[in-house]
Amino acid sequence: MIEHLPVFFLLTPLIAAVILSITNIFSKKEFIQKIIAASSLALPFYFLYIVFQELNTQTISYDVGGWLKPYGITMVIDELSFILLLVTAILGILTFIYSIKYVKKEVGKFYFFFLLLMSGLNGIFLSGDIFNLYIFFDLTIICSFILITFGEDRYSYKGSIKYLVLGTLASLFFLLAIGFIYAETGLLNLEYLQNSIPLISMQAQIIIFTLLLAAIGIKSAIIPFHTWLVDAHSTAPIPISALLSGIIVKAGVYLFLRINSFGFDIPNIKEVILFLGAITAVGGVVYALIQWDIKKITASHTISQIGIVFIGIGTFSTIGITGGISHLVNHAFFKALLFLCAGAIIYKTGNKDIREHKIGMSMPITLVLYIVGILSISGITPFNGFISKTLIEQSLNNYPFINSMLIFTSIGTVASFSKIIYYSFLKNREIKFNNFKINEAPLLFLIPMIALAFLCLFIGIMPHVWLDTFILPASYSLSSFFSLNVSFIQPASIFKEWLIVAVGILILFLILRISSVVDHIRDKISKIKVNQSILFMIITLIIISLIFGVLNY
Amino acid sequence: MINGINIGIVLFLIGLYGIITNKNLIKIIMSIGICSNGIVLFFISIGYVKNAFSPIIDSATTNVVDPVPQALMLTMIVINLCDTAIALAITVWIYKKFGTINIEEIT
Amino acid sequence: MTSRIIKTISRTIIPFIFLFGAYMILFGHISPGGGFQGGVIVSMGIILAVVAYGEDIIERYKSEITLVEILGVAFFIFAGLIGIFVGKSFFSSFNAIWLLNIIIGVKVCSGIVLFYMLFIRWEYIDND
Amino acid sequence: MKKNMLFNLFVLLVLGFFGFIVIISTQLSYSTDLTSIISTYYVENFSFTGALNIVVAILLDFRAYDTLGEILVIFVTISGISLLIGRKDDF
Repeated sequence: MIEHLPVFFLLTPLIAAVILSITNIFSKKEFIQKIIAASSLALPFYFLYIVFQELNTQTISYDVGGWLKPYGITMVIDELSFILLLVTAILGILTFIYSIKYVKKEVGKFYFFFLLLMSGLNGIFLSGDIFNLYIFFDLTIICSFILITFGEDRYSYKGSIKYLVLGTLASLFFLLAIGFIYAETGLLNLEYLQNSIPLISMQAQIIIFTLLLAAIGIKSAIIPFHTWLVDAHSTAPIPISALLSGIIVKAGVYLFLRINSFGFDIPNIKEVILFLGAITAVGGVVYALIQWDIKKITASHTISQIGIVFIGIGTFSTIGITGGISHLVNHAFFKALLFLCAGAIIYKTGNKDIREHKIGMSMPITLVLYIVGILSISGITPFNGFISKTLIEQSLNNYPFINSMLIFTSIGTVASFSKIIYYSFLKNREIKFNNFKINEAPLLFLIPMIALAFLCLFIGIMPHVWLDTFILPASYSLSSFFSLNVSFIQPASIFKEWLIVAVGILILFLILRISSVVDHIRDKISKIKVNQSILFMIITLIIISLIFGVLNY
Repeated sequence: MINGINIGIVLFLIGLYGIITNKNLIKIIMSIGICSNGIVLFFISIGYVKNAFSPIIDSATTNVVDPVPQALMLTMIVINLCDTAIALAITVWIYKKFGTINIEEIT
Repeated sequence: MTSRIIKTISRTIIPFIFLFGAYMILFGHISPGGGFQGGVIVSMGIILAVVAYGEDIIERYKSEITLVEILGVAFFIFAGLIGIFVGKSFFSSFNAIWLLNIIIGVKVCSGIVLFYMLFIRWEYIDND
Repeated sequence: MKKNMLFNLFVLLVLGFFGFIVIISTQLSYSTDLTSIISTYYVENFSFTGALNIVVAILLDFRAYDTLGEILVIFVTISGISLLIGRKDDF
């Protein structure tokens, strides 16, 4: 049975979903549905344990239907898929625990789509065939369209339809790229494409890469392609926001890592990816600084963190890719933590606007956990964000401009999250400090938050354990072997981090002074429409292909 | 130069033009349909082989067109049908909630 | 919507549509056709009947059609698992493409009928 | 109205240029024989599956896993639409 493990990753949530949909017809007992869903989400940890032992010796590869490798569809679990499957399993079970208390209406249907979403994500990370990737991408985004509409207000429909138009467009661009790949090479298997992509003509390579970049850009919200993200992520229900920001956006990065290993031999590719990453990192922060909605601020930071991941991967060096993958994982944890804490705050106060929260000290555990999340996302020393940021900064030694952009991103991150802390927790004139009542979030909210905060701290305190077991094998499988000796805890870098925090708080006060200008900018940005952004995307694609030199040959 | 492959790409771009210039959500969904039809034509033309038969073999001939793009497109058509159906269902809700399906007036 | 002409013509034409769809499903593996195409054709016949005679004739079978649709998925997964039970791999070939065709035909047919029924019921609710 | 026309013309030019780049730089045309490795394999070995229609053989045997994904997509969509239609208008 052990050799069939990849299939069971896919089938466990799937069979649970089918059973759930049958029980939905006959009975409305939510208790049974919760037990079925929870057991099917817990079972993959056992499979992951077995896979982890197997991976020491070889990459697991499974030919579906018994047809050999380039002919049939192959399921592959290598180190990179393993780490993403692990993150999917962890976030899946934690957001499920959160949603037991959070989701009130249409519970059975919610769990049904949740399980199929998990199944689709597992399918993406298992797949070794490029058309199969398309199908599971589409399964995932269709589940997310529906899950977004479970949100609190009518704007969730708006976010859903924006995501739908752009996500479908991304799928179509991806299909066009698959068509060109098939026409040029006659292959669909990812592993075999690594050998045959470098053989085709340069112009065709550039066109394929540009079309794939369009698909990846929309799926993972690189800046000219990002317009759907803030609406969709901020209007979804909280557990789904955490999953969307934690994993589904990462599926685009995963696709980028996979096609990266095809070995496209294109001039200027490194500079283009680095520039896109830098723009994304800075733009997401600027977007976050002008918002007042706690979920919109958190969602905008997804854009900027994805930019940092792309900066790391765009250096195409081992240390950069290690930093990128590790930031991908760390971002999944701390962004899920931030979203879940925001959900607890919204659950208690019933308001998304940070100026109206007035929590004071009534939610001490949530405050502590939120500060852990903020310190992680800002990259302060004993938390997990600093590990990956240190790695990415070290890979950028030859690019001082990009490095300065990264520092600016850190400052903006600190500033926008200090705004949340200041307005929601500290600025509280009505309730006196000594007569507050403790009004903490329910226990089922706190368990996943504490678990995620523990993960953030654990990775930060013992970086080498985490990096050596999970991250480094993944990055070695993508690039040539290169020993990594980075000393993480240095006094100079700690001083730099706290300097960034100080500058960030200063910038925050500066921005609060000029709040009329900020309101003006926010009005301007909110006027950008979907169709204009699509036009801008196409112009960007043309410019990128011209920079690659598509007409030079 | 004028063959099914390039016509497919052009059809895809016509659909993209429709997505960019239209403001009515139903028209945008129809334009996505045009895009996907362009991709179907593109794929089927990739697999076309001159002077070959359809890939249903009852004699010993092996001179057939490429069956793989056709199979892929059968899958893709159904997936696109599902996308369109979800889009229409959400559009009905948009109309109920906002009273309009003009994408610029949904605020 | 329903008129005498539509009723008469659809009464004549629907059996042939069903026959053609069934032929496409059952002979899909040796002739042009297949499960998807046949399923869509059969569902078109059902939708024509609904258009001609009103949706009351199909409305009461809605939960049965949903169940058929779910069971189609379950059977397809089970057909894949047979490969594991006999010691080969997932979805391994067991020379029964006609069986998979029938499963997919039933599934696609019930799916498209459900699409149509759900959307038309929505319109019906709004008009009240 | 004038501004709208200008915008549409600009869109047309941009998309035309994009299509020009894509078509010029790939220059695909109809092939004269079957070159793909996988489709050659399928054409030679389809008789193992018990079907004469190669497209159906690919859909349901060689690449049946894709079909599983496709069926799941239909499944999700039908459940989603029945959810959206049955939903009460309560906010």
